[in-house]
Amino acid sequence: MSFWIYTLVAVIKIALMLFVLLTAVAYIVWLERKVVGRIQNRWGPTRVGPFGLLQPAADGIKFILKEDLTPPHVYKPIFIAAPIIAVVFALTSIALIPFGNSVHILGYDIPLQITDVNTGLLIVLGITSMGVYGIALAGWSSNNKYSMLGSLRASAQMISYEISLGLSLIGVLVLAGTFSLRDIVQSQGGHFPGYIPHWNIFRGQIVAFFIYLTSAYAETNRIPFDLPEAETELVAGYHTEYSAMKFAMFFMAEYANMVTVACLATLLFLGGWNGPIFGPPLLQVLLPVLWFFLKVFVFIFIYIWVRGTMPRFRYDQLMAFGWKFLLPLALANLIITAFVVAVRA
Amino acid sequence: MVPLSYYLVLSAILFACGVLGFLLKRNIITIFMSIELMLNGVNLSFVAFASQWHALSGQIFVFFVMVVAAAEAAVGLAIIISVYRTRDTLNVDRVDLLKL
Amino acid sequence: MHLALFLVFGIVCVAGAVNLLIQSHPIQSALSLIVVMASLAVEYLLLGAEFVAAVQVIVYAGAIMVLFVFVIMLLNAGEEERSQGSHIALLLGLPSLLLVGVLLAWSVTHHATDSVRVGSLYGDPRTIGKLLFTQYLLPFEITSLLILIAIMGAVVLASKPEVTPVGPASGLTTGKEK
Amino acid sequence: MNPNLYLWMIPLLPLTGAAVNGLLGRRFSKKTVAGVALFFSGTAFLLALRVLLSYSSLTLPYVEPGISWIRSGEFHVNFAFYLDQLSLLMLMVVTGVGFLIHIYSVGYMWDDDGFYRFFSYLNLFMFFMLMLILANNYLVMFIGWEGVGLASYLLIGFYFLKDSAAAAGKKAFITNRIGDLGFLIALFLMVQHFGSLDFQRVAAGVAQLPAEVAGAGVLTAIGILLMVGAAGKSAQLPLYVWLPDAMEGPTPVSALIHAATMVTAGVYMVSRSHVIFDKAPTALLVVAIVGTLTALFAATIGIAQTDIKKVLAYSTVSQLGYMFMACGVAAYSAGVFHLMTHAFFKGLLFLGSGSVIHALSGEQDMRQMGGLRKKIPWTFWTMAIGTVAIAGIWPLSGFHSKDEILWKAYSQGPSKMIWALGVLTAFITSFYMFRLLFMTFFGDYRGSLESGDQGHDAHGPDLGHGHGHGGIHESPALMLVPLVILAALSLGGGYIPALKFLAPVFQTESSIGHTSAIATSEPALEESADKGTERFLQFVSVGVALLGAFLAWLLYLKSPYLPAQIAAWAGGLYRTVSNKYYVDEIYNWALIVPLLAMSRKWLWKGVDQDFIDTVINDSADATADTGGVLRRMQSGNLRSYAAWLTAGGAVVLAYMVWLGVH
Repeated sequence: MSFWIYTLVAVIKIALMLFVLLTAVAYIVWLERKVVGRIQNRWGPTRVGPFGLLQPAADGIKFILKEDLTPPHVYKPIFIAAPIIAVVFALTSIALIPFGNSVHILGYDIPLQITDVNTGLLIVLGITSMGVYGIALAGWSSNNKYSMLGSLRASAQMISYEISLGLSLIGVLVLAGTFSLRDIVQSQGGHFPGYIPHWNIFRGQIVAFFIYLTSAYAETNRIPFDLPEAETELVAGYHTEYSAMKFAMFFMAEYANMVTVACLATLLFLGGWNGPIFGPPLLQVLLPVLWFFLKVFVFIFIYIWVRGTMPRFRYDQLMAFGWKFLLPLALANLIITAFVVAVRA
Repeated sequence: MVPLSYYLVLSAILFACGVLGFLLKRNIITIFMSIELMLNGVNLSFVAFASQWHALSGQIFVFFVMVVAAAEAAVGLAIIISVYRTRDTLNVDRVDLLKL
Repeated sequence: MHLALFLVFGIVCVAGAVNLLIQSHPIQSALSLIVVMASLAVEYLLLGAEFVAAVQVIVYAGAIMVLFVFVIMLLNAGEEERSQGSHIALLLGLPSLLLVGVLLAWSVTHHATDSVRVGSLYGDPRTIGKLLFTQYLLPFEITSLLILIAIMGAVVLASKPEVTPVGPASGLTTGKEK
Repeated sequence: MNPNLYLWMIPLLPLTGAAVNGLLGRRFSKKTVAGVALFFSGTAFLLALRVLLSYSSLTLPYVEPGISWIRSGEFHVNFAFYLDQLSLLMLMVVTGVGFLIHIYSVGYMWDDDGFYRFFSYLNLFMFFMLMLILANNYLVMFIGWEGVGLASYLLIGFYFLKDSAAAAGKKAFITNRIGDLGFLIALFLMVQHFGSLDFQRVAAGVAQLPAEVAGAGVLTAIGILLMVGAAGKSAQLPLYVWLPDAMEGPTPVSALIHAATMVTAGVYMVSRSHVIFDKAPTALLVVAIVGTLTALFAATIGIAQTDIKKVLAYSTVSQLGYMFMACGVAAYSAGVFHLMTHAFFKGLLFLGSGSVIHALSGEQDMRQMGGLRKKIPWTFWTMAIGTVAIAGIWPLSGFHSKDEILWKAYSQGPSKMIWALGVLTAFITSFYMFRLLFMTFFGDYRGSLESGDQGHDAHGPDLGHGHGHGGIHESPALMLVPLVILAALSLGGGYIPALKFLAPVFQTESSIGHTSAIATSEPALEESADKGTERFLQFVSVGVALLGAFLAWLLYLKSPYLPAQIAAWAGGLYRTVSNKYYVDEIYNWALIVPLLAMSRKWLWKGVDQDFIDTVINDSADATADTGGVLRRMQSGNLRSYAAWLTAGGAVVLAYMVWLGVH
């Protein structure tokens, strides 16, 4: 493929990917409010459109139209930069995630992935670790005690859980033997006798899966670990001073992170787009993508479900749990998997 | 094709900026950061030479530099915090009392 | 193509470094340092050292600089005082700066070493990992020990002393009250 | 085989005596102190006597090996004892006269408060003198040599409350030390050339060397240096100044040390090392010249002295000059013979003068005496015998020994001049001795003591020594007995066959036959054809002695006013002579003043003050200054540290680049 065609395909893929991601983000918000509502025995948004389906659009318009004020005593340059940083890093990590097998159109074999880098997982980790700056700077630049305290707690929490996240992934890497996400998914094809698919979750990585899940919740500041913007204690945490559009950006960054983490989970543990494929060639192309989205939806549902039921951690419990329980567990899991692989090899 | 000397010049510039920051700046943390900058300059030349002489040991060495930098940053910042606690200032010129 | 990329990120790098000097508030210089490190990661990629680039981003930009930003926020010291220090620095500094510049220019023009084939040395994680855990095992173990000691040192130094400190401690603490 | 002579017992006894008296004397009563001193010196004398009596069964020289002292490489020295005729004779003189003087001093020092101290010093002196005589090698002799010097210092300075006594003690010790320096250098040369200091080894070593007729050479050097040592100890010309001042000590001390024993140590040492001198004629010539000149010089001073002990001191110096003249002409046996006789009559004269002073309760100036003949007859008669003996008049011992020396000087001496000066000195000696006798004992009493006992004469106060009990009276028996014995010895001393007794000691050298006129051995000389000339010379010397006596009688008895006239007429000459030719003043001016000035101006001010102090102070300042400079660097300013750090780094970098380029 010549250079130009490659760029054209890339642009199309990027546009498609962004559109899907942003609408997904919006509708996850809607889904979350509906499910939490149902959990709390109430309906959730129903007014705007059938079953409240247009609620996200309404919110979006609200955020755009509201007055976006920047308080005078803030540290202006960084106050504005913080949400941008948060959103940028949240969205870039989506680029590396393969959501389907390759497709033949007009004789070209186009992989359903924006870019395939052989150290893909590493770069995703890098980008998530850079995401901390958005929140840290936001809290600090808005120059008030609550947001400052919130941002300190958020950055401390994210750094500590990043380590256990990384360690839990290594188990999968040891099995897959490569950093490239596409290869990891392909290594999970096929199935054991008795129709148990080769997903990593069944190949001894069950513990790693749960470690990954908990540290993912901490990474995205979701309910059990959403201390930074805990309404009851720190008003709104690090984005107290932010209004309309900037606030929306933080919101978007958070949910984008959730989607990324969910995709990663499916890729690494639930075998990505692997699933029973049957029917005509067009269907065979679409089914893997369908399987992938189905699994992602399961994860997001679990997210919302946990949000509705779990109480919030106290801060020192949170840190102690991260360092004293999760980290050793991840190390143990790593050692066992390495041991097993070494024995089998 | 990028000639090696370009990389060396770049690392030299980084190193020079690090040295200048080390000498001119008055805030202890900024001095600390300029040291990190110097280390990064050195890392760049390491990797450049590694790729020129086809020896991976250059890159390995970058890891060790990073580890040391991390350790140094940790301890250094701890010291800065304790200095701030006792002297209530981060200005280097103020911190010149030769006794505790 | 590579030259273009190199020049772009080289310039970004130098700009970040100079910005670190110029800025008066430490947070600004911290951010400019992060920019420098990110652009350096790209430079490493240009040189084919992928693993090093990734680690640079994760460890340097992601962890160490977060530590710096963290401490800057914690101490909240504010702007650097502009002391009208002695002009000796200028008298001494400028000529030496010029000298270094001339030296660099001379070395670039005269000693144009052979060019570097980008990607010629492929520093992928597998080979680096193998090398690291065989030939460089001893330094690896020693650095791990070093890190351990650094952690302990940091904890001891930064922990809040039982007796109230001499100066008025800043209101904010790391939350780990004893 | 020689019976065990217990030679080491002889010196040990006086040492124990000195220790007992010295340490416990304070608690003893005077009687016990005297008893202890006499007992130990007496037993030493008896042991010496036992050795003499068993002389016939001895085969001399007899060496008694003692404990080893120094053993470094092949140079060995041990405390061994050596006995031959010469040391036996000296042993008899020292122990005999020493014992007599002990008895005498018990009486003389009875009223003195430092009684026990005096006797412990006296015994100590006896110990060192015996060590000196009985030593088997020069180093042990040197111990005795030094010890004797020490004892003389202690005894001269006995009345230490008197400044003049203390100064005299110091003077004696220092002059002796100057002499000892020569002696030491001689010892060093001997060790270097002969590898040992034993008398036999040295003699054997010398035997192999050729006679140094040309004058230069090792033996001459050793000889002259030994002579310097002897001059220091036996008060010869250049270093005699300490002896007249030594009269500050109590009289028995002068008698024992400055007449009989210590001063003769030099003569003994020269005769003991006759082997060296025989091979070095020039050294021998030096000895002769020094001896003769000292004899004449001291005699002339003796004429003008008024203090009785000073006269005797100068007469001792001149008699010692005689002995060295004898040694100078290689008549060692004659010298030693004269030494013995001199010990007798000079000891007698000193003790006599002691009893005279005792009688006049401290009066020493002859001009205050006169006509004591009737008052102290015993002292008078014994001193008369002594005077006649020293003058050298025929039957007494003085004549025999002095005449023997003059004859040897005439026959063996390098030139007749020595004999002529010898005769002249003999004339002057008899003159001043009879002058002393007539002024003290004849004529009428010029003193003030006679008019009852109003305390001793103010003039010439002798602090510890005046006993104003009653007018002029004869000394107690305890003092007179030694006088009588010594008088008897002076009478009969001449007939002791010393010459034949000593012949074997000096026998060896004559058989070697050195070239000068002294080639013939002494016994061979007796049968020489010119017996007649010897007889003639004897008449000449007796005549001269009688002439001196007559002149003294003429001047001091017949017409006492004459001496004053002569003194006035002589004027300047008389004054210089009576002032001892101003020798002390010359020494003071020539040596002492410049020495003090040099040390004060140059050494103290120049070297110590300017050089050493400034060096130390400057280095201290230098370090302080550099410290100051460095201190400024440790200012605590972190950024200056950073600057220095970078500068250092830059320098290292530049050096690396420069290294790389070359």
